[in-house]
Amino acid sequence: MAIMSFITVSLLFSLGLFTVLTRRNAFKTVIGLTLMESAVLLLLISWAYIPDGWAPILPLKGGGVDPLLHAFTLTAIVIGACDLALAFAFIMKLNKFERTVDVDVFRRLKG
Amino acid sequence: MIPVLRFLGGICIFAGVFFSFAAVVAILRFPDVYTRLHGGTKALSGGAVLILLGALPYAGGYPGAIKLLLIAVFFLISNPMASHAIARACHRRSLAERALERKRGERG
Amino acid sequence: MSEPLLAFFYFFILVTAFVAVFLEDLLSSFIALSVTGVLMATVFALLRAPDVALTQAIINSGLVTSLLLVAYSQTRRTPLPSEECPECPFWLQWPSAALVCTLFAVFLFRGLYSLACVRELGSAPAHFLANTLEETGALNVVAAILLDYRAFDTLGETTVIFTAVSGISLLLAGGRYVHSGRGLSFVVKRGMALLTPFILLYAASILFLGHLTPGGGFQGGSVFATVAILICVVYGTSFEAARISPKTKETLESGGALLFIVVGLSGAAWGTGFLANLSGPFLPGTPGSLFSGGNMLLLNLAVGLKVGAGLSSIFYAMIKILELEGDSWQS
Amino acid sequence: MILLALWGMVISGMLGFVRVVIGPSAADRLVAADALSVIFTMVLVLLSLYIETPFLLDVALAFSMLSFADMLLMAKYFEHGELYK
Repeated sequence: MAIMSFITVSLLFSLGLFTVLTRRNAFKTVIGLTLMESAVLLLLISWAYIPDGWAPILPLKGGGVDPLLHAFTLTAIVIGACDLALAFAFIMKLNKFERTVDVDVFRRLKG
Repeated sequence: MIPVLRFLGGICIFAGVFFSFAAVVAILRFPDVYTRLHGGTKALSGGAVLILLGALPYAGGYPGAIKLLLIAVFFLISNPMASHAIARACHRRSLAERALERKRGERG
Repeated sequence: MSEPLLAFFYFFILVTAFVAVFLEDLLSSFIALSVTGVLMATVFALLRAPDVALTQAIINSGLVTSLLLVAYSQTRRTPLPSEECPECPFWLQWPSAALVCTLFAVFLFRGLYSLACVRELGSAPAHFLANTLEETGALNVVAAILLDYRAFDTLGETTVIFTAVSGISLLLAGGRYVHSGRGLSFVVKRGMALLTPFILLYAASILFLGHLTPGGGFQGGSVFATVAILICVVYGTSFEAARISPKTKETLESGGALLFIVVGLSGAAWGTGFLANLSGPFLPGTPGSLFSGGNMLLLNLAVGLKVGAGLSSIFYAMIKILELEGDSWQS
Repeated sequence: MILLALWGMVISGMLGFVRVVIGPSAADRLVAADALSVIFTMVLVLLSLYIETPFLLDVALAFSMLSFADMLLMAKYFEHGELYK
């Protein structure tokens, strides 16, 4: 089971990386970032799973899974949503000047 | 009593799964947007409510059963609204696009 | 635990992610991306993480879609010129990127593979699972970790949300609101009037029962923000601005932060430390009832106010018109 | 038995996703997304019965509400071309 999760995580992360590297549309870049974030969340949660564990809500009917990683993941999801909103605000602001969402045009940011 | 209820619930669940599968086949096979919407939403609403009713004996106690009933009632109100909004949006959009095309044809 | 089911879900996640990346039409890739998010939530549920599954489902299908659609409809997309770049040969474009990504995936998998072992609980999670009920009085261990053991982290997280809200307001300042009451059709308006109280009640139950069942401040606050967005979409902006003014949102957000700080300082005033719970002035209550878990109820309320007001004011800042002219039928 | 029903719903979801991929117009994809939201709510419900965790019904309820919100947002975008009117 762990091997399966690791394969999925590595494929999903590199798919997001490929998107960020090659797509010229800024929205596609954001989609790639989201995929990379999902891969990390999936890694944390699949690492927290213990075979035959129960959800960490008392009273437990047996052994439980790791609640600490669940707390970390929860924080990461909310901060990821804020990240996403900030990325969209940047895209909208840049789009106001350049009239496009092509990342190749956003060259003026280069120092 | 409980085994009989569970048997009936199982029948309901499988009927619901059958209806959902039929709805998906309708979405795949029907020729245009409105027929797809027709096939998809109605059969799927029925299938969802059947599954929720069939899941009642398996829910294990009344808090779960109440939540299942809440989901069913919510579906019965919200799903027709969503499909109405989608159908109306498709209709308005196609009208606007047709008008745009006609204007373009007049101009050039 | 059904391994074939999990394998199928993983396969489905990869397929939807692939489609979201390689589909040309952006609206369709948004739909595919939201399907990916739902599948992630399902996998989290299958891996026994109901809290995380709830958060992922709420954030993914309520907020991310609305922000995506607003940003997408607010941008002007002149078609991308696809001319060949002279100083950048063909093999340096997607083939080399694919090579780099394949190598990256291989090495990432190799590194993760060396981690694979028989998992056991560490000492800290085992302590949390065994002693949460005596030490905090809450039933939901994840909420107890977020709001009692690591409450300082949660304060930092609300600060991050506050920073994002102020950054977005700063970036998009100077626009103009369009006041309009057009909205959707009559059927949807009446139906929303029927459904909104139930959704709000459910959001409140997520928020206030966060220490007993999955949920808590973030999830409840996100549902509140989604309801505000939905009211704005269904009834038009002028209705939303009249009922829930931006001033009210600001007040609510500051009130949430203030409540958090006051609860924290009350522990300090008691003499046991910032954000002290049961060792401070708070009572454990009977486990399983609403008033249990010490200050967790108050902290959930504070975080919920902060997140709900913050996320809905993000949406309110993003729907401002940045440029006045232009047609809306670009796609 | 629940597992069999779960497999049926998941395979229905996969088939519905085919329409999202091949749908000639955006309207077809919208219809398929509407169907998929119902199907995944049912998957969550059946999953909560299968792994005997009643808290997952909360997730299903929240997801049914928010996917309804999603559909209204998409319909509004599709009808008017923007969300802010």
